[in-house]
Amino acid sequence: MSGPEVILRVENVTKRFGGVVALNDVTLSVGRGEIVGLIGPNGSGKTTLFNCITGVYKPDRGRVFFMGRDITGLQPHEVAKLGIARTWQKVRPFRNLTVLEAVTTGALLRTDSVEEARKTAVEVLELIGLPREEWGRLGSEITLMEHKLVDLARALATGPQLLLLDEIAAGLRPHEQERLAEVIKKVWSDRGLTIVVVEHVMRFVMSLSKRVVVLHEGRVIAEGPPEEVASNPRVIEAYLGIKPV
Amino acid sequence: MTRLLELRRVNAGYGEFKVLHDVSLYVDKGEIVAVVGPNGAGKTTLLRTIMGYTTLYSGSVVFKSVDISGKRVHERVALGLTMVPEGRGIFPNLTVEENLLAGAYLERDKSKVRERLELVYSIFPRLKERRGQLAGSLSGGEAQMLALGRGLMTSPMLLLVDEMSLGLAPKVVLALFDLVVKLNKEYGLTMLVVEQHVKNALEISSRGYVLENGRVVLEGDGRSLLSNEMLKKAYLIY
Amino acid sequence: MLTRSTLLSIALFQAALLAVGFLVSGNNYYMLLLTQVALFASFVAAWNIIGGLTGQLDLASSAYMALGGIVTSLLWMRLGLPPVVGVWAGGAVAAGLAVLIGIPTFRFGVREVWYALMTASLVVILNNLFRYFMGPWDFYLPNKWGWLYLRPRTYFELFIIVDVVLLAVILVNIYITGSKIGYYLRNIKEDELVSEAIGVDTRLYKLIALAIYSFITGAAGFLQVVIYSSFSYRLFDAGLAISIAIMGIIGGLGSISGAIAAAVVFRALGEYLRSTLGGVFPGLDLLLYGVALIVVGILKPEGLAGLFNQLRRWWRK
Amino acid sequence: MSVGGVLIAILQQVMDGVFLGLFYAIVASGLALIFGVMDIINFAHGDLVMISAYFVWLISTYLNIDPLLSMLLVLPVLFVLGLAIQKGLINPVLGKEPLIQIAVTVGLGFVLQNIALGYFKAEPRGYPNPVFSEGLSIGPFVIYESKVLSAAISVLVLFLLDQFLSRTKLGLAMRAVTDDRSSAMLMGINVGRVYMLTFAIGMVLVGIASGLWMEMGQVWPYLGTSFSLVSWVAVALAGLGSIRGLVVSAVIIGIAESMGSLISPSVKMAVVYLIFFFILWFKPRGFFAKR
Amino acid sequence: MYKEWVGFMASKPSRTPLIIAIVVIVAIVAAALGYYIYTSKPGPTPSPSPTPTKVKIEKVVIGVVQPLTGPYAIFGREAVDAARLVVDIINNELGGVRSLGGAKLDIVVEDAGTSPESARLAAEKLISQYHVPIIYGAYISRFTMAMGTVTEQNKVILVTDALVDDLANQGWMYFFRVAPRASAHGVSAVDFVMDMAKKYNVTIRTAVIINEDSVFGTTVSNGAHLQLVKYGVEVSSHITYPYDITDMSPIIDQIKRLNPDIIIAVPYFSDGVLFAKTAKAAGLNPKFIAGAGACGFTDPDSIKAAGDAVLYYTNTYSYNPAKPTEWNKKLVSEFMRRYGKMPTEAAGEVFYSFFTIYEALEKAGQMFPDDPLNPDHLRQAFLSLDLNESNSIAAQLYPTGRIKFAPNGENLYAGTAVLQVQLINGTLTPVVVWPQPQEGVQPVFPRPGS
Ligand SMILES: Nc1ncnc2c1ncn2[C@@H]1O[C@H](COP(=O)(O)OP(=O)(O)OP(=O)(O)O)[C@@H](O)[C@H]1O
Ligand SMILES: Nc1ncnc2c1ncn2[C@@H]1O[C@H](COP(=O)(O)OP(=O)(O)OP(=O)(O)O)[C@@H](O)[C@H]1O
Ligand SMILES: CC(C)C[C@H](N)C(=O)O
Ligand SMILES: [Mg+2]
Ligand SMILES: [Mg+2]
Repeated sequence: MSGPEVILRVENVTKRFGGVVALNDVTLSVGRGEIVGLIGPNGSGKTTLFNCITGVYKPDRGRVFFMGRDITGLQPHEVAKLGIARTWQKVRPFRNLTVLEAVTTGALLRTDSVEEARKTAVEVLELIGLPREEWGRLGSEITLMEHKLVDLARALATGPQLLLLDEIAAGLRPHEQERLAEVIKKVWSDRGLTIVVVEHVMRFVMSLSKRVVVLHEGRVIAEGPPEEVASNPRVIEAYLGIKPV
Repeated sequence: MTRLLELRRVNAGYGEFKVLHDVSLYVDKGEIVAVVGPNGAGKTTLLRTIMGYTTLYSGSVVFKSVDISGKRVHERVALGLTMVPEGRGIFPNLTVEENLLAGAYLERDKSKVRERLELVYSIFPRLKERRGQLAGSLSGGEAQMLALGRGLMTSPMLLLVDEMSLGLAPKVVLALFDLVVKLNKEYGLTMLVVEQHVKNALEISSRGYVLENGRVVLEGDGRSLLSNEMLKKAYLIY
Repeated sequence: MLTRSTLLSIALFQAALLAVGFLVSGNNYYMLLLTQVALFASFVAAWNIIGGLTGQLDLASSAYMALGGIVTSLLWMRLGLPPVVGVWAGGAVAAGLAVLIGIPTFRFGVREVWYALMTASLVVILNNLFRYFMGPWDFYLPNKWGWLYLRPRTYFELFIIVDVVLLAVILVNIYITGSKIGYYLRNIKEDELVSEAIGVDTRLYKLIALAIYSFITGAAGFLQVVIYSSFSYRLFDAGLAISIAIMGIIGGLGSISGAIAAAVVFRALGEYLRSTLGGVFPGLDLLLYGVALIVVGILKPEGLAGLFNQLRRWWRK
Repeated sequence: MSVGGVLIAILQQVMDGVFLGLFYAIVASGLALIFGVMDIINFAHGDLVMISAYFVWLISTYLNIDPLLSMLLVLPVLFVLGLAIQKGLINPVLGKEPLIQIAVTVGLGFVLQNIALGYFKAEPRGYPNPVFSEGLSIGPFVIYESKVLSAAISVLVLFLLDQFLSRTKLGLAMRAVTDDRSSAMLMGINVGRVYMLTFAIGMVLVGIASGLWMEMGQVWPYLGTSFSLVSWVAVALAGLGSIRGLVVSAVIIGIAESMGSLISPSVKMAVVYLIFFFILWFKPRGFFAKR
Repeated sequence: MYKEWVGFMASKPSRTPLIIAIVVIVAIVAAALGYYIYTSKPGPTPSPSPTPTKVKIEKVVIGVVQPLTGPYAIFGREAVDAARLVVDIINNELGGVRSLGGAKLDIVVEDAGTSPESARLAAEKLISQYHVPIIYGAYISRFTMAMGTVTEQNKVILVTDALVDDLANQGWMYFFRVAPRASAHGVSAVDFVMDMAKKYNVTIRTAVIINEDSVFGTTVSNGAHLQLVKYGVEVSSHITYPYDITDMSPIIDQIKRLNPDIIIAVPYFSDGVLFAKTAKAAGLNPKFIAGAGACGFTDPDSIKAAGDAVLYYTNTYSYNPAKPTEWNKKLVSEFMRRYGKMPTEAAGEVFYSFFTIYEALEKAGQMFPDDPLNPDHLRQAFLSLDLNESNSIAAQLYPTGRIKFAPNGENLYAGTAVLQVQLINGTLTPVVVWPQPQEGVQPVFPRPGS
């Protein structure tokens, strides 16, 4: 790939679960500073791809490179330390930590001082716009959707280079999504992040990303600028149903 | 039309933490009713209150003219009420098919169970492909389909769905709305849905409620809500 | 200011403990009991690090205690190393074993009940192995007394030693809780996968918690030997390990004050029941103890810490 | 000893181990069911076996009938007792921290042990002449009637249990409840009733195990401690809720224990638990774990 | 609390060490102060009931520490029952300790619990709270060992019913044991078997020893092992196992393959029954099976549980319930009347130990009328005893009929009886067969059909 420096490269990655081939020889690259949309029908392998990149799963075949370094098979915490952060599609709620504590823990990746980490956490929470009165709440008292925002904050607090967002906007009202998109753009430009967004809400994906990759049954079936992909007949057939508004 | 469900000045919440304030609403037989509102407004709490999961401080929940406020969850289900929960609540260690069969737990007639199973499989062919897989390993969208399918297996008179189209591919969402209309028309299924696709939801609903901070701030029939300027602005209905 | 209040409560606790110590210093029975209670509380407080903070159901407390105690004693008896030095080695051996077992255990992701059962089995394994190699005999500590051997002549002095240990364990607990380790441990308790994804080396941190806990337990183990004046393979006692863990939970997971309160209350209650009822209605004491466990477990599952919080809230009102 | 002698020794020990293992399987089955369905960490399991064994003994000596017969009379009692324990003690701690459950069940264990101690005294009690008390010598081998019997009953009961769980609606409901309690309610499953039934059925399994035990041994207030940990290990090795796995893992334990006896019966449990360690390291969730 | 600490750590890190230091210093100062106060006041030597001269002693309180809970409770509870009986007899029929002006005996019972720790606490409590001059207990050797350090330090007489040899080798001054020590049990069992073999002309070449693996079981079996070696019998295997074993078949099968002439077994209780039942099922039938200190073979309750599986098994006994002396008959029948069962060893040991204490008190009253309960006086009284069946009740109750203490507190004339389970009038009954068979009884040797 020409153009900007490649920060993430997935090469011929295959992942099987029993008989199910979740990823089938997937190859793709992400340039530094990009926001890439990753879309595809349910079960097409998007989350699995994230899991393979972040070390939750080890690919059966293929390699993953991050900033030129082969990270295939590294432990998730090693991957995180290198600078890849993620959010979770299936919300993994915490119960006995407060919002602030949870985010602070994320920030402790880059510092040993709790105090410093807390400052970072406060910054990130303010940036995301989670109201202050929520910060002291325990995980068991906030809604499932709010967890997603905390998840995002926590990921950001780890000070990543690459951020993988798995359906972060699902379940939010349209105007909340709009606001979230603004936040993400702001973080992206402020910190020079690279972001991969998985989302079924087309407006959200389209408004964020300059480039969209489409997965279908574990393969990349289309790639390109949003409008182009959206009018690709294969994508419409497999995924969109009709052209999005 | 007969009144199927009615909430009268309901105050409810979790332990000491009150979430719903004086909420009244009703659902008539054959209706599709939508509930919309921002995050944390209490939509989930509302549905959970109808099912009997929360603490009810005052007010009453009436289903088929029976006050069910004191009834336990499974008793409410036996009366013909069920919910597709937020976060899906599928049984991760059961196979897809076992999940669906669990949905038909109260049905004694085996042939009816088969029939419904076929119906669900025809709606979500993906589930049929995955019928032997443990539900815990499904993708997000597949799990959502399973949760909906399982709700249908219960064959309720009134189905409550929380975040119905959450995580589903656009194509599936479109199909789903068609399906809901179809189920409503052909099988007379009454539904109360919490939905983030406000526009689509209101379009297919006969009526809608807007919930904010645990209170009903707006209610009306689908069309009129859709054209409500305030709502348009707040919820970005395009 | 809150911090100062916590410090104040530690100081108060210390003062109260010492005061009780003086009051009963004339009565060997109470003195010995007080010492046993304080030592037990130290074990519970050490357990809090792995169980309360990290959420690992560790049931091997007595294994580390026994190992440390026996190693210290043997170093003394065989090599003449005075226990003041020996306890560090005892702690180190206990921690070494814990880590040795912890590495594969955490590496392969053994968790929850499985971890609990493995640790419970560890006690039995060590019990059997020591039984095999040292026979059923009790080995008596040499007839030497003095601070050098952590074996003073009076119960009061022994109590002071135990009290210092208890204070140290409390401070370690508090230090960890407020530090990065504490944050990580609590996060691990919530969700290991998420912790990994935000860069927590979960295995490493679990090992750290395990090492600290087993080191303290192992080092303090010698004091248990001192109280018995002898050691044998029976020090590896699965029942004791379970009751230490139970005290941790009854106290309210992660709450150090609760853990200590539980240890004190239940240990003293147990002894009270044994000594008042044991001779009259045999078994009634343990029966009541069982009932107490059930009642606390059912009615106050957040433990004594929950009760404390409630009281505090009520006080503030 | 000659090579043949060694071979015979090993064969005999393996055989003993298999029988022992199958007996352990039935002892652990109640625990497996209760843990599998309700996710309750029950540390009083052995003590429940103990209490039940006392019931068997009482009836056996009172009516002077074989323990296996009195076991049948005891089962309904245990069923009811199971309902009561579930309602009173287990229900309040469902879904709580595992250690809370441990605390409560250890408490229950203490209570049971000391009730037994107070009521039956500490002397071991046994039925002197059970019907199946003979042994069969085949060549150099010995086969014990009571063990063959307990193995056969164990296999049969476990087979039925497995079928019950995988084939029947109630079995499905039980598994659903394990997975997600609040969703199960949405299927119209009366979760409370399923739990009570589960515990009661678990107690019936306990009753069967205790009947088989009384055919071979005696009961005393602390009998439970001999069974608790080993039952747990069997269940853990098997992996959650897998009855077939339970049989396999219990047999492994039985063989390990029997072979360990050759080294020294005093350390046989160390052999068992060491094997448990190694297996868990490589199969952290047990042999047949689904999760 | 957690948050408080975060705040503390985060906002004022520099002060942490300071404050901790202050707390530590306060604690240390307080401790030092306390220690000073503590040591500067008169030493807290808890004197055993100071008995000023000429003051009449109303009663003598004897502390009894026995395991009343836990796996050994069976023995402890019987011992306590027996102690109550003996004390009543001494007080009511003998009129108390005559040389002390008819002072009554009283007992305070403490549960030894389930660990040495609690046994030790129990002893401390008896001494601190009740100032007892004498403690009896605690059946389990390790518990007794823990108690011994306490009684020794406080100069309280410890009369024990724990049998392990080591107890007498601690150099304790105030320690006495009437009962036969553990290794004597093992020796007796072997002596008995070899005695019989000679009498009935049976050759014995090989033996297997099997014992539960406690200190007691091991000591007994070691005694037997050495004695077998002395007789030139080959010990083909010496197997140990935990007392709470639930499956004997691997062991029995092993023994069967070894096919020894005799088995010397030192089981605990239920394992003894399990052994007998399994051996029977396996058709294990050596020439003889002799128990040593094996409660599980001959106790009435185990016979009830084992049925005819234990027929012809023998056991060495610290006590001879069939001893045909007047006082023994009386105690056995009184015990049966009160508690509805035969006294076993635990009770028997109490019988003769308590009467020995009684004799010692009488002696102390005669020797030191001014201060009879002084520990050193008591000790001398114990050491001066020389009891036989004609001059004492205690000796009438003791298997060998003689009691005299060596300086280490061990009874010089310790010995056991051997009981055998025989079928008498259709019921399985333990009868004494050795050293002298009881009236109308003959030992059965070797096992019929072997
Ligand atoms: N652990 C697993 N075991 C078995 N099959 C799995 C596992 N994880 C994922 N799968 C299967 O792999 C396929 C890809 O799943 P994945 O979660 O990556 O999909 P996705 O693209 O994220 O879908 P969605 O948009 O619905 O979240 C699915 O069909 C799923 O059922
Ligand atoms: N278990 C609980 N305990 C205490 N408070 C809770 C609990 N669950 C939810 N809440 C609180 O109740 C309020 C309403 O939550 P609810 O889940 O009903 O909102 P919602 O409208 O469904 O939001 P979302 O769109 O995020 O799902 C929130 O403020 C939340 O913090
Ligand atoms: C259990 C008994 C056999 C114990 C024995 N009396 C001992 O001295 O330890
Ligand atoms: Mg996904
Ligand atoms: Mg919601």
